Amino acid sequence: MIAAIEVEKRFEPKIVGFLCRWCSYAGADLAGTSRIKYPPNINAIRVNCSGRVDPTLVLKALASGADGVFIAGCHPGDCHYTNGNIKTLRRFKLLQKMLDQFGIERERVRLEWVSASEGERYARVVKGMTEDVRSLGPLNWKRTVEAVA
Amino acid sequence: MKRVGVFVCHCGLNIAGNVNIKEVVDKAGKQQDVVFAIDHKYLCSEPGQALIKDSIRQHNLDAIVVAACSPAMHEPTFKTIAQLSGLNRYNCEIANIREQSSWVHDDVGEATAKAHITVRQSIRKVRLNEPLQPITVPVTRKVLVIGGGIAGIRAALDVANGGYQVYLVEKSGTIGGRMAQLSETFPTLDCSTCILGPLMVEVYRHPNIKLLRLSKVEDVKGYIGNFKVRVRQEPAYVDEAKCNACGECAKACPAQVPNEFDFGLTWRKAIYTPFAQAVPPAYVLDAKNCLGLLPQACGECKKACDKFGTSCMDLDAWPRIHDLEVGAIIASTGYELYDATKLTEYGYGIFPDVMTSLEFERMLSASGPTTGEIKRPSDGQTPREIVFIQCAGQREPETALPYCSKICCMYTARHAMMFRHKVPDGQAYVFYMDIRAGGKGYEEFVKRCQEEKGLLYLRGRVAKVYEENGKLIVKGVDTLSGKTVQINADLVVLAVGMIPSSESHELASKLKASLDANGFFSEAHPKLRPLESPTAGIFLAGAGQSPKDIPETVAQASGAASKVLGLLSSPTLEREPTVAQVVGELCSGCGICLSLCPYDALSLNAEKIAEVSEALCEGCGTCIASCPSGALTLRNLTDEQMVAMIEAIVE
Amino acid sequence: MTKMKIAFNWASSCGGCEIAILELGTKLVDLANKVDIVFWPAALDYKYSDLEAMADNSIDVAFENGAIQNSEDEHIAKLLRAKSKLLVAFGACAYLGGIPSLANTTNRDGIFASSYKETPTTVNPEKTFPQTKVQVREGELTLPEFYNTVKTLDQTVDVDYYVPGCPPVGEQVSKVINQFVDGPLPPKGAVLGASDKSLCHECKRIRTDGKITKIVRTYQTISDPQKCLLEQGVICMGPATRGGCGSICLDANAPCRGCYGPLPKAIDQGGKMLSALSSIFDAQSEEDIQKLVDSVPDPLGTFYRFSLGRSLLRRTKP
Amino acid sequence: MQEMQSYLYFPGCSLRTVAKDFDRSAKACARALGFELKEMQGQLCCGAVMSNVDDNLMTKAGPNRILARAQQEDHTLVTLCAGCYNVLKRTGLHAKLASSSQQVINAFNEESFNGGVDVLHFLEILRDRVGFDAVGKAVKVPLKGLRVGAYYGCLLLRPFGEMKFDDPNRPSILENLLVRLGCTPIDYPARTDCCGSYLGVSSTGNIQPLSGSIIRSARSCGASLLAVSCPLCKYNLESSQLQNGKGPPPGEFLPVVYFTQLLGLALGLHPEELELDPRQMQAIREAPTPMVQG
Repeated sequence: MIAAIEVEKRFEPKIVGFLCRWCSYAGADLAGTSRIKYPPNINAIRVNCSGRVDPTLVLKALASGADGVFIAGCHPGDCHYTNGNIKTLRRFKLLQKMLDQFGIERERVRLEWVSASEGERYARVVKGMTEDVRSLGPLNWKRTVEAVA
Repeated sequence: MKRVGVFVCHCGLNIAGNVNIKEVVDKAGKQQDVVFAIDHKYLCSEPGQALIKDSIRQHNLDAIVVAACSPAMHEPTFKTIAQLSGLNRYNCEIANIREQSSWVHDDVGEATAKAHITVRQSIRKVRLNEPLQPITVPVTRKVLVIGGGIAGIRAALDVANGGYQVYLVEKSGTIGGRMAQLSETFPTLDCSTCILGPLMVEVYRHPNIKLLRLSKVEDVKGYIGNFKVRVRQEPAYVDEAKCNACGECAKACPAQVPNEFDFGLTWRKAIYTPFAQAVPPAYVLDAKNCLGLLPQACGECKKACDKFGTSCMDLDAWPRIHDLEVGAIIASTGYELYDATKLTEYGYGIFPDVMTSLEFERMLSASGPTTGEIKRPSDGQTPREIVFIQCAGQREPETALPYCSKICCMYTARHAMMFRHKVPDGQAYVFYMDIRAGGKGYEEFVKRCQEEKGLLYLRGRVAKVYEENGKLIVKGVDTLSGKTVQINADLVVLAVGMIPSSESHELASKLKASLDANGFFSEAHPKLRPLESPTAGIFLAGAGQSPKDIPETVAQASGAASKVLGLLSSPTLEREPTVAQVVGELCSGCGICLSLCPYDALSLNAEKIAEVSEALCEGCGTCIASCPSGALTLRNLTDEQMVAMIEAIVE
Repeated sequence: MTKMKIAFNWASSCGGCEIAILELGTKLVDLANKVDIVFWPAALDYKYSDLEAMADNSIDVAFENGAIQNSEDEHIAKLLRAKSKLLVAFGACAYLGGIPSLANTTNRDGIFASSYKETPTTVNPEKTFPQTKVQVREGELTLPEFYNTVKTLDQTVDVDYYVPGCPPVGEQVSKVINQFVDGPLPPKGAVLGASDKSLCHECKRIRTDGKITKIVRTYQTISDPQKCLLEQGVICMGPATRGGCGSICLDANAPCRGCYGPLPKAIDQGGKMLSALSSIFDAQSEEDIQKLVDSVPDPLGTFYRFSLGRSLLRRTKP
Repeated sequence: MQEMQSYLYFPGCSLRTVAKDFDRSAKACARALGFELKEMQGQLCCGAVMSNVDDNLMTKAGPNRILARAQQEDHTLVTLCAGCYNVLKRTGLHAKLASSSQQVINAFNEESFNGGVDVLHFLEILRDRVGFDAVGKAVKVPLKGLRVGAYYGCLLLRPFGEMKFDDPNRPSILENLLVRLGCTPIDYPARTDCCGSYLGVSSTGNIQPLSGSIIRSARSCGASLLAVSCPLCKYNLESSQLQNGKGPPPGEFLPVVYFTQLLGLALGLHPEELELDPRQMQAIREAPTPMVQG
């Protein structure tokens, strides 16, 4: 029974994160100053606005071996650049539809709104996404392509 | 090919305590183009900065990566030291291994591994950074102050005295704000209006201050140094300049309206002046409660004004739009009280003799509904037994406000003392959780009250208040004696918490200034930049940023003002050059980017090639993401660099 | 002076690229004065044995069109590479995978199933499927092995130059061949016979920076030949596609499908087009955005019609 | 006719023993209102309020089992006893959080319970599913003029953050029901005071100041009857009125009934079916305008 509770060596997903500087990166920093713990699987790239995140870069990350991609921006209406996050949403929605066709699970590519005051939420979202991707297992796209050559 | 140096900070044990510094340094040293890597206990310290400086010289580095706290903390510090050491400041990158590594992961191995990747990322990026020069833009040397409470008044005066034009926007008919409603102030028991009044007049007379009452900020465009603000001013229907406040109009007005200044404890007319010392000293017609303007139904006020007064009224007045250009904005929007009817255990709104502290404040005031006498709203009798409940709906994350409003301990003590002075044979009880009297003379003041005769402090909370044959039964607990107590009171006063002004959310999104979890304006940094919003050019003063008392508010207002004066002291301002850029030979003029720019910084030139106006571009990068030919790029955050960082993470 | 030796070959392609060369018509005769065509199975009777017989590097320039979809394609590609000084990926299929690489949305079994079983026009009661080997009375018959994933030429062998287009347009073809004859040649890996700017640059239609309020398919509308097709809701790959084709599709009031491939600095043609298109959606709320997204039929097939083989992801997850 | 709507139901220990009347009257009312309380399989002790402690997971095993089993049958579970309601509802919420301690509990129970069953109180069924107005329409014998004091106690309402059942300080759900039955609900301050809970069993002496003051408060406000939804409250409120076992003169005794019993009367059910004892019936009949037969 105890064995059922213990967790054995797990797969650790590699997730590329794009955090907008004004809300989500600040939120992540707040999680830090508040010492809220979360899994280390997401490494963040700081961008001024989630609107900088070109879907091509998401594809690039997946193709180069990421198990997931995490994009976070300000809540709609709070964007530092008026509505950059809405443009992100437009691109993301269409990308999602196309990734479905590629057979890449939706849990692997996520867009979340995290404000500068939501350190706790940031930690929760990261935890959730890490667990989701973990349970999906590795994506390892290069091998996927070669496997069916 | 660059010579990159990597500097890893211990930050005492903040980083070193949970990250294996040696490992991070060693691995960084093995990265391509890295010629030097070293660690230090405190890189931000003088010796730490000296280390960076010397190493740059010794190893003639032409780019550095500083692995330390979040760039939000010390990026400017380290960029400056890089510059002082002869590097271009944009050849310095920060790797955040504290807030996003050592502080958030339990396992040293995990935190170290992540820190290494973060450093690797920054190395890959800095290798591709290009040297940049800041962009210089002119500064509009005018200031907008939003909110005419004590914070706005102090800030406006300080900036105006500094010699710059100030627009002071106030939503109501007069400046003065909450402080004007107060009777006395702690701990000196100064008469509030006596110390506020003169300041209000000074604002009114100041040549550098343009006061816009009945006004609201409608739209904010632009950026630090160059904001374009649209303000909508509702008509007062009274010419401020001409009105001599004779009051004939109000005498003639047939419409009775509950007076919000006294929280409905008194009546006013539809045309009124909020209080005697109101500034501007002119009447206001409140169109909502007027019997009718369009079409004119009554017009008695105007008749009276033309007959006895200065004929200063124009009932056909229209709202005015002011388009202002300012270089800086000070948000001093103040506070409101938490809705006490939500605190059902106290029965506010059900029992007339349960009131909020601000209502009690008005009752204490000589200009208030009872001209300073303390009377029960229900029957006008003088209360003998009075109960003050501190922390009403505060420090209660589950049901009401999670935070402490900071000032209630003090004003409650003052209220209790004033009650004892006005009702010598009365008995006052104060329920408190603990006394927070940090401040000059505060503790002494509270002690004085606690030692007053007929004034009993009870440490504990009140469970419920209910009415039983004419008395308010207050059931609570005294945690010192460990007994439940019941007091049959005549009057109950709730120290309800402060919440940010109801407009602040709307205003914040116009200013693009972020709010904290409780709706107060966030500061750029709680310790290092408490007077500014994270959004450049927006400054903060008063209770709109967090609950605070008058001295603190005034201090913050003057502080914000001096920040603004510093900003305006030079006619130009340097902006980050990390903006969008077009590679002409790649652009096909497809025009996809044009409609995306929130700042209209993009246009097509004669050759059908896109152009970026660097003065307008804020560097958000949304145009870059949309450019199908890769002709648009963001300085020092190019696609090439993004890809390099992505690969640094996944490899 | 000895004439330059050139070769043409086709792998998995429709043959359109061969027609593009034949379209040179009389120019071919002038060409014959400058070059010797030493191998061209589609036009003249050459056998693979002829190619095998040639000495290594004996061909000056070989033009290979078509994608690599089976063992025969691969074998000949390698052979041609060995025999030629310069190998040119000619046309969208060799360069980008082209239409054949849309097969990467499925695999061999999927393709066999639809071609030899499912399509309504198929009559195959014996359920016969292609075999690499089969014994008959006369002996053993073989077929090339059919691959699961279509590759571009340069994913198979080293390629020196690329010529985009499905097919490459006539005057570009002669220009390119002349470039090889007369020089000078750009550095290895260059794309020849195309512009470095997108089709929009040579497009004569008028674009106000209008946004996309709806998506329509070509059969659902008669579009205004003066106006930008995107603004009319027709998905035109022009912004994300090299020019140089002379915008012949647009002149026929048909949208660009993207056959000239990605722009020099674009990481991925499909991704770039997806971003450009969605960026100018005229929608603010999540609901409105979703509506527009739903109205985009088959994003993968639309944005990667010609370039899936060379895209970042290259194929779908099986 | 179409099959009768039925709700999965957990009575709990008291309703099997000291509070049979609560159980029976509720089932009768349900039938009269056109639905059925269907008892769940494999009932256990809910662990009473002991299960709400967070420092001893073992106490949570029981309620988790109950909900895990209920989950097999339906996605809502109805309770009557305020205690069971409090425990089970909070157990469900705890499970939804999927915390590490929940994993331990599940592992111990060898179940995988994730809070997939909503715990509802009978009152919530009446208010949100049947609708109080519909109940009002079904009333055959309005209890005209019957001055009833609704007594809530604590378990229905607190902790508010989790129960979200009604305003913890000024609840109204019982009053809203009583009005529909024709009663005159009495507002009295002690409606939500503590009855003394288990002290009623362990140290009866402490019950007087607690339950006693509730009775006094209700009577002083003119209640001729108390309506409750918790067997323990009922026990305390009644025993506090008995001096050393013997009852006081009938006049002074303030009878305590379950709200379901009043509901039953109003719906025209027979007092015996509702297990109302003579003293309670007397109090009801002696109300200003008695209109109840039997």
